Amino acid sequence: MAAFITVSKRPILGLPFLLPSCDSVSLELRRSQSSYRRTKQRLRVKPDASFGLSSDKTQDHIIYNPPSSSPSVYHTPTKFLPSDDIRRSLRTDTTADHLNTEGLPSVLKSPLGKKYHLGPSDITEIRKLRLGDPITWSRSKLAKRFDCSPTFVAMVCEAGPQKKEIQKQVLEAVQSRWGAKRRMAREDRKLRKETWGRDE
Amino acid sequence: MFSRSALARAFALPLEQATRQSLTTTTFRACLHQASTPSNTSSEEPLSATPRAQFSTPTEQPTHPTPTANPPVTRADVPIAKQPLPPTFMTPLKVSKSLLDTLPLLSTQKPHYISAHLHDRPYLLTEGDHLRLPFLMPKVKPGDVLRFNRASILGSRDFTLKGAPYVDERLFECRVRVMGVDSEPLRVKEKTKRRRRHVQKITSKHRYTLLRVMEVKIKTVEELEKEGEVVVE
Amino acid sequence: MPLRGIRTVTTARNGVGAFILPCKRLDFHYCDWAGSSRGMLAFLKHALPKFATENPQIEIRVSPRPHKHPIITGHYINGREKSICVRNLEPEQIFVKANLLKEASGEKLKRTKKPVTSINESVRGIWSPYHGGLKSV
Amino acid sequence: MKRLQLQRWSSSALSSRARTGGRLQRHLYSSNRFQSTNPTPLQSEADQSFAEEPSIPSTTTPSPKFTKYQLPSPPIQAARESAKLAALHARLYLPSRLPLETLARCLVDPSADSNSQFNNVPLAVLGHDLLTHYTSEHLICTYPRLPLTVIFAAMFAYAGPKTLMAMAREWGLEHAAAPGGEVDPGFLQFKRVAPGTDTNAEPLIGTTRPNEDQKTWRKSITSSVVYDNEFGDPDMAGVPSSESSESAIQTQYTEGVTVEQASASFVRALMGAIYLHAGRPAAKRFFEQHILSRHLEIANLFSFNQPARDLSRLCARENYEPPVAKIISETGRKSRHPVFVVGIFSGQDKLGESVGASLAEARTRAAVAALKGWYLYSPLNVRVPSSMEEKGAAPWKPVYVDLGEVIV
Repeated sequence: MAAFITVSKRPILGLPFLLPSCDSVSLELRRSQSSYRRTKQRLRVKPDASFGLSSDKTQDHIIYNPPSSSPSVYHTPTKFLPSDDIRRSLRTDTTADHLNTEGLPSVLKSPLGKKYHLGPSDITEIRKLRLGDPITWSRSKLAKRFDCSPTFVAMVCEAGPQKKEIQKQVLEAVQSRWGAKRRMAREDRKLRKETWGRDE
Repeated sequence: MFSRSALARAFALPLEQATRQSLTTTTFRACLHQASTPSNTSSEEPLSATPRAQFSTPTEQPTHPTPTANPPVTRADVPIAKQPLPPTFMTPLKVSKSLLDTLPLLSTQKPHYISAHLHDRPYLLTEGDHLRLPFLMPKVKPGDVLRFNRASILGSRDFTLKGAPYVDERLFECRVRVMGVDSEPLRVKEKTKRRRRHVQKITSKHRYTLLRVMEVKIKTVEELEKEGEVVVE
Repeated sequence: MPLRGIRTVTTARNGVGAFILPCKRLDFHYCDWAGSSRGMLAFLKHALPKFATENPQIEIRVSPRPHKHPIITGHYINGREKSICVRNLEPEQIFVKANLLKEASGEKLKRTKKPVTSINESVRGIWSPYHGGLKSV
Repeated sequence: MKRLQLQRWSSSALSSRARTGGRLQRHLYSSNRFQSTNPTPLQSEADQSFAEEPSIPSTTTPSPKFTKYQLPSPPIQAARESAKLAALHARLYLPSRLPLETLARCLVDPSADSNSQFNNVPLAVLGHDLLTHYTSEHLICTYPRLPLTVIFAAMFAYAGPKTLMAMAREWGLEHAAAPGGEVDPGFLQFKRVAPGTDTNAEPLIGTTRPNEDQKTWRKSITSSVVYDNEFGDPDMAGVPSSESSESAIQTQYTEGVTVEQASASFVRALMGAIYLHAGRPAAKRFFEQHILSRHLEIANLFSFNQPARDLSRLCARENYEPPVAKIISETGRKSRHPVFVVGIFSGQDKLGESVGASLAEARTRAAVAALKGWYLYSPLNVRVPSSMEEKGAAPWKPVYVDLGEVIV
């Protein structure tokens, strides 16, 4: 679908101060003009040319002009449409965004690769170590030794009750040193995080 | 204005494409259909405000005798673009092939908006919007249903149906309901003349019609086929 | 619980489905003795029955208000009310005033500049500089 | 203090209780009533019998003068004389087959009149079932993938008591200060709760859930399908009536109800009355025009806890490639106001996209957008099963049924 090639009403040559390399002498020789308003006016983004009247068309016609805005949740991604939905076939060619997904950087620093290399014997080993000597074998140490993530260690086993008690006391000791400002800032951060899931 | 029920039926029919071509430079007049049939008691249609003027699909209209026999009442002081035009459907709707191909893309993508024109003024509307016209619409009562039949743009998120300059009214349906009459607070303008110790106070208090958009719908290809459209290049 | 539903209330859109006339009650007050009520008395005797039958959705109350000017008060579904003093008016003028109260929305009079108010989400979204084709200024 | 204490000059002239004040008022009083849409409605035989059935007096009637003040709710004859009632009937465009007497009965809450032959409980039960049936079928057919908690929330938004109270207010319904036989039947008759009563602390007894006394037990969402009502609240109604629950309900009624409960029961009773008098199509139309036409932004009902985990489970269930978050564009990474646009991709396809002030926020929001994209799928040309009840309906095509929500 052809979006119309826009012909700007003002050619760029009419805006000498917007050109990168401009002949300053010729500008100084010109009559002075109050330029702030004009500059603002010319820098203002004009409405898309597809919204103007197209004089070459004599019939009603449909154009494809996706908006410059973040996508709406009410428009189901094509991958999520059921196979018998008619929109799946309609959306094939024209409306696919040609985004080069390969070149985009990932959010996470290290690529997320799951290895699934630990067996049941390893897991019993982890449990035994953690229950036996929780001070030495912390989550990070276990993770390093078994080459897995600390989250996986937490999923597999729980710390013993004494270790939990110690950890609780440490946390209380740390929190007791917080003042009102830090406490409030922490609470605010927590509340802000909750709004992410509500998409506010 | 055209009067009442006799003409209402004939004028419910929008203007045809052929005359549109010739009239492009001269007449494009917004049609404000309102037929004030006497409000009968709603015995057959309870649970709803009696729609006193409601036109559904225009093709269901019978073959009216000669719509051109009723020339539009033109007034010299009103610009030609703002005058209403009795629509005439002598020929079926003509749509281009490309429009038919892309119409499913537009009609399956909801919601829709419409840039409806009334007295040559555009209003960007979606379903459920509240519209306060900048004038008092005559001869309407609260509860009436009007159909807007002049639009320059209809669209969804990604697609836009553009008219040249107006979309044929058989391609869409936009209905609004009259909610009542509102007025602005009293305005007082103080006028003074020189060397005259007198202040003249001019007051004005305009009244406006309130509308509510009931539906904005773009017809699908199947509905157009049912109404008998003609595909042209 | 991984996902919770948030409880809200739907917003009314009077007129989209059913239409409820905003004016729910009209009070007519008159005085038997005073001369400023003469037009009101004539209106109540002759025009009010017809007005009432034409507008069955409005409750009509008539009551005396001795030694005062006649007034009409409209009560609206948003809880507000509007009063108009109709002293020394002719029955036809009172009819116009009653019609005005009938058609009013009940809202406080405000000067608005935008004709359209919408509670819908924007169809094409809110413009953002990070989306769409970049424009070369 | 009952409605006897009227506003001084605005007693309803058209009602029978009007004091004969001036000449004009007498004149009006002697003339016909103009406020009823149809003073003699065309009633079928069945309707008449229905309307007259409750009028069988249970007690002896010595004289109407005395009984009027002794009755707990307005007598049936008063319905014809109330201007308020007739105006309400006309304002809602109710069918003329629905008589004013039934409308008056809809306005009597059980807290005002505990006799179920005169109050709106039977109608409200029917109306509540109809409302929730139509709402749930609309929600499930329009958004077949909605998770259950969101369906509960949407049901509450469409047909919950708060919405019904708002509707009753928008219909111009007024409340009686206290119920009684002498009150205009156009008012909503209910007994108010005493001031200072804690409305939230309700004793949850007599619900259908077993082991209801165990407050600390976890209540799963699946069990709420079975035991709870249509809004996900503890169900009080479905219990087989026993001695204790009966007495509990009785005490609840004598204690009074809130405006919200009374208004909601009125709207439900009206729905049931329309169904009984005018039939199923009229009830369906009433529902569509008054409830379905209201505005609800259904995407705002979701509250995710761990959207990224849910999304990866979803992709694993549907055999998609695992989702990967990638930065589409960004600005001001080292500044005070960074903006990141992060998209979630599964293979080559973009599932969701969002903007955030940190990478974690943008990623979470993008996952929420992707999940909403999944859950808010809506098929084209939605039809509900009850549309088959119309005459000349097209043959039924099965609607889309989803596997269900993601279980983590």
